[in-house]
Amino acid sequence: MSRTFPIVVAFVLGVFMAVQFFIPHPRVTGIYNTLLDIKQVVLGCTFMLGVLSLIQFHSRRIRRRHSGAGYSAVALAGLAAMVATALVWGTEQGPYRWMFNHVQAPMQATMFSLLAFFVASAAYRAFRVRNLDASVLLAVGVLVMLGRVTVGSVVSWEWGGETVSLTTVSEWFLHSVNVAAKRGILIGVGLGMIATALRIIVGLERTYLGRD
Amino acid sequence: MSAGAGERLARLDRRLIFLLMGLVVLVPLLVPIDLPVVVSEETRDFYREIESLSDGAVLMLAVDYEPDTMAELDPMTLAVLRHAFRRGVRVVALSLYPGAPGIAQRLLTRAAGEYGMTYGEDYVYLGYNPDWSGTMLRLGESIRATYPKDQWGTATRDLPLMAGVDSYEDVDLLVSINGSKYAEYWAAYAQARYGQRMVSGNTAVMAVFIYHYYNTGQISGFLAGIRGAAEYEKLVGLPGDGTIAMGSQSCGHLLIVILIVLGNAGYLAARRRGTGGRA
Amino acid sequence: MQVSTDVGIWVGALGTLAIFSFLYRENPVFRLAEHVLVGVSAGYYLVQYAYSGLVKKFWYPLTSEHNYWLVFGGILGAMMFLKLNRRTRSWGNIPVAFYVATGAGYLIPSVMKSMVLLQVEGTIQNPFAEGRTIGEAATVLVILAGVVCTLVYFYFSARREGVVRHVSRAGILFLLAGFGATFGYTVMGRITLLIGRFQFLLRDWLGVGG
Amino acid sequence: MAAAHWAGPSCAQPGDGAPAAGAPSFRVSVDDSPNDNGSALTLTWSPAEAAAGAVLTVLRETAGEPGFAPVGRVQSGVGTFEDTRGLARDRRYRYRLSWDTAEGVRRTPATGWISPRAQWFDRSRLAVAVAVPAFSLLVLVSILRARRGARSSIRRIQGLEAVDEAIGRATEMGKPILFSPGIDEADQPGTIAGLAILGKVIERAARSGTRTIVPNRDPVVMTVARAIGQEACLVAGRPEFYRDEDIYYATYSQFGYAAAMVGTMVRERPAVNFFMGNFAGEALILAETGYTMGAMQIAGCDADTQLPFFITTCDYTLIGEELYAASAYLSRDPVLLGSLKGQDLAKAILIGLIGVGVLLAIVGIEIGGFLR
Repeated sequence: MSRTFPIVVAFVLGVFMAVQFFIPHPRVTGIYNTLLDIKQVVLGCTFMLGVLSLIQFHSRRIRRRHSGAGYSAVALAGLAAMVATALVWGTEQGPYRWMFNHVQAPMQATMFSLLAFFVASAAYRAFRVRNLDASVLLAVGVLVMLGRVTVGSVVSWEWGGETVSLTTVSEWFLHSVNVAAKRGILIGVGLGMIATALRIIVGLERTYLGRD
Repeated sequence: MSAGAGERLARLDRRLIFLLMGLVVLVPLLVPIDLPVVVSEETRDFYREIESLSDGAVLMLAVDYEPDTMAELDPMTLAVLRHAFRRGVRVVALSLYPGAPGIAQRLLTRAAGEYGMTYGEDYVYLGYNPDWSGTMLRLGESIRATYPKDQWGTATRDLPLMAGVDSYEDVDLLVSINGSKYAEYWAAYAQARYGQRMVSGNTAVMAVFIYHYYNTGQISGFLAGIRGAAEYEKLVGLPGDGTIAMGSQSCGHLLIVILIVLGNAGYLAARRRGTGGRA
Repeated sequence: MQVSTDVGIWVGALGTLAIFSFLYRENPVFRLAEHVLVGVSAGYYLVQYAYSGLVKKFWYPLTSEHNYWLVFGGILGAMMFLKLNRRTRSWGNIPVAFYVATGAGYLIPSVMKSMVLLQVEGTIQNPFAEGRTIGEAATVLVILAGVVCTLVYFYFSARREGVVRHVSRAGILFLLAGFGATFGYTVMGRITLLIGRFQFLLRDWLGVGG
Repeated sequence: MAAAHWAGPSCAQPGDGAPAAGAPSFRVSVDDSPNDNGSALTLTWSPAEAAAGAVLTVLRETAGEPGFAPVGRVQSGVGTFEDTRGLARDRRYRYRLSWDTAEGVRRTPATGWISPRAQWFDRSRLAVAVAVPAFSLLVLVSILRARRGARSSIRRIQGLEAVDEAIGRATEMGKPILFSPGIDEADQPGTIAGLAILGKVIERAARSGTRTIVPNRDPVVMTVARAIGQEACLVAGRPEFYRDEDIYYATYSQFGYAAAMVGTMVRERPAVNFFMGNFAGEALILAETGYTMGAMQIAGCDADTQLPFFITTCDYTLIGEELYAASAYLSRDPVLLGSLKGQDLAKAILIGLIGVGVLLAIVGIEIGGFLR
């Protein structure tokens, strides 16, 4: 029962959600809207589950006096502080908002900005004329890179009576070769996604349920 | 070039690269370089879509990004808000990222202050809603049911602006400012399903993927990264952070190209020696 | 130069520098920043989801709009916790099935339309249509050839022999050219992120520059 | 063109003073808007006959309520107007249009009474309605055939050949494996595909006694990953090897998650990093850090945005649909192989469709519109 029931649930809901796409009638859209609302409530609950795991993970480290126990204590303190301040002062002002603006936001943004450095070192290392494949990557990469900045629109020449610049050539690549590759990937991924979703609905894909 | 030097050029310490990168981005911020801005077609289309909205039209602005992409997207959001408020367009803002409300509030308050706009009448902020894909679809049925309350806990039905606005049908233009695949999903859900007209402002990395939606007309115009923001700022006539950033951009790009050239020169020199003189 | 006296700006600046220190090497300051970020952000999202999912979308519509269907949401959400115990774990699969299957269901037609059919439609174009310049015709032909070659590359059940081998080879070159374009295009965005952080340090913290 | 001259306001006869005056006006018809939920009515008129250049006011009367009231304005040349304002399926409505001329306000005669209707099928989605069942059938039939023993080969996928080598390397070095199932939610197929690979990796690693660490960004994905890990250890014959603490939730924050991942890489020094699922901006941070730590890296990603970064920094990369083919490849499960065969057939059909479509387009027959 506990094994087949989820499969039945998946089938009924999956088929309904797929079919409702074609039915504008309010009787159907009503059910559909209710299901979406219910899904949002479920999602809200799952976050507690994640945080429980986080607490377990770090408190175990502290209990076992793991070498990173002090850091784990910091992580738990941060978590507790956010929840406590939100409960006392609310989320729109007070320490909760302050911590978001002055602790979380700058660090998240800085983490992301590391990419400016990494993109330089990755390009330096990977863009070598090793073979045809690597050279294609290199040539188009450099061309587009130059085309995206002011230098690209300044470097220009006459071709067939028209002014062509690095920017126009790089835009041509973006509009043609790039579109073709992306479209090929998109169609393939789309079919892969639909096939996976289909297997889930008919109960042939049970990875997400584990075994028992 | 001696092979030893070639070897060294081909294997620069990554920390040296990091240092150089930091410097070429930093210096132009201290000593600004004035560079011309050439407006691209997709930016012009983006501008045209908002410019064609009449006084009192409704623009739905999805502020779909978190602090990590603020540098690239804030200039766009701000320019869109200024452009809209200047034309008397009403703005219904919302977010599908939980980290977005702080950003949206800050920018809305700032732009509304500049143009003397009233909350609830000229603009509203509905806040964050979980389940992004479900929300995109649900908005097509009823905005008020999707967002029973706005960000500040006021019932949506009590907001004067929302009295006549309850689904995509009442929205003249959807603007999604995002640093993720959300523009593509807005196109799939709001545009393909409900026929909502839309434009998007994207980080440079995501913009590559918008081209084919732009080609098929699903997205009517878009801004690509900070350069798109600078172009749009030029069209709107309000130069901001997008314009300032272009100097560092150019230097950073040149550095990477120079690094690639050096790396290849070193690589070829080392290989020539390694393979006994074959080029 | 007017260094900020705002505690918040200082905290943000120190956090920024702590993360940047990772570029040199991993160190205790970065490690501290990492754990602060993990803890604070987990708390932030917990509160956001609890508020929007449980208060805004559950409690409020349930009590003031009497939308009793949402009780099912509450029950399913609570059942998620059965996942924590080994004996009850399988009952926790019901909300997971609900969650995954509703997503899978509405994804099928939407993806079929936007990722498959519209992309195919966009590819079917007459390269020699009236009024096209040579450049435009070339673009159409390149897209056409590229899409077909890439699709052949993704053909899994054929052995790569003869024509298929060559076409699929062309496919991978198209993919690589596309990746090169993405890479080159992305650099701009990445540098922008750094500009944002530097502007924060310079303008907001140290009070230098415009 | 002649009609346009005829319909100009200059040809209009003077009004007779009654409110409905303004003839010769033009005929307006009203119909239920197709393919909707019964909340719209569409008015149409011939722009050629209508008052050229005039702005028309659309007036509506609801049965049982007094008089006509304006519901919208439209240029006469548009020829159509869709009324979507507060219509109910159980009420009846009728319309007329009015416009200003030098001689005063003119109006068309009222239309007949009508109620909006809701449809049970949206015909504008016919193409999808054909494509979805057709593709489903193709996939399901291929699965059935594969289950009955139809042989199906699968081309080599380099990145997957390397999985065993990678696990062997970790075992040899006595170091753990780090696996990220991406940053997307559990209902996204890319995540499911990544999790299917996770099962195979844990199973093989458990056999040789190697730990697999799985930090998660999404809590539902974490619970699913735990169930999968437990099962994989069971299949490997080492149920005692499974530990909840190796599969944990880091944080939902994208870059908080990235920080936790690179922190783990630096401290645990995994021999192999797997990145399988949907990734965004953090991809290069993860892969570049892994590269500097000297780990072997295998990535699989369905987000074309991040593929360039994985390709330049990882040893092997599964591109787009290859991620979905991976579990079939690793398990040789007939269901998955059959499904893959179905996807391949669909691609062949699409290539054929594109070919025929372009040839037809060249001779002037457009079929693209049918796909909308």
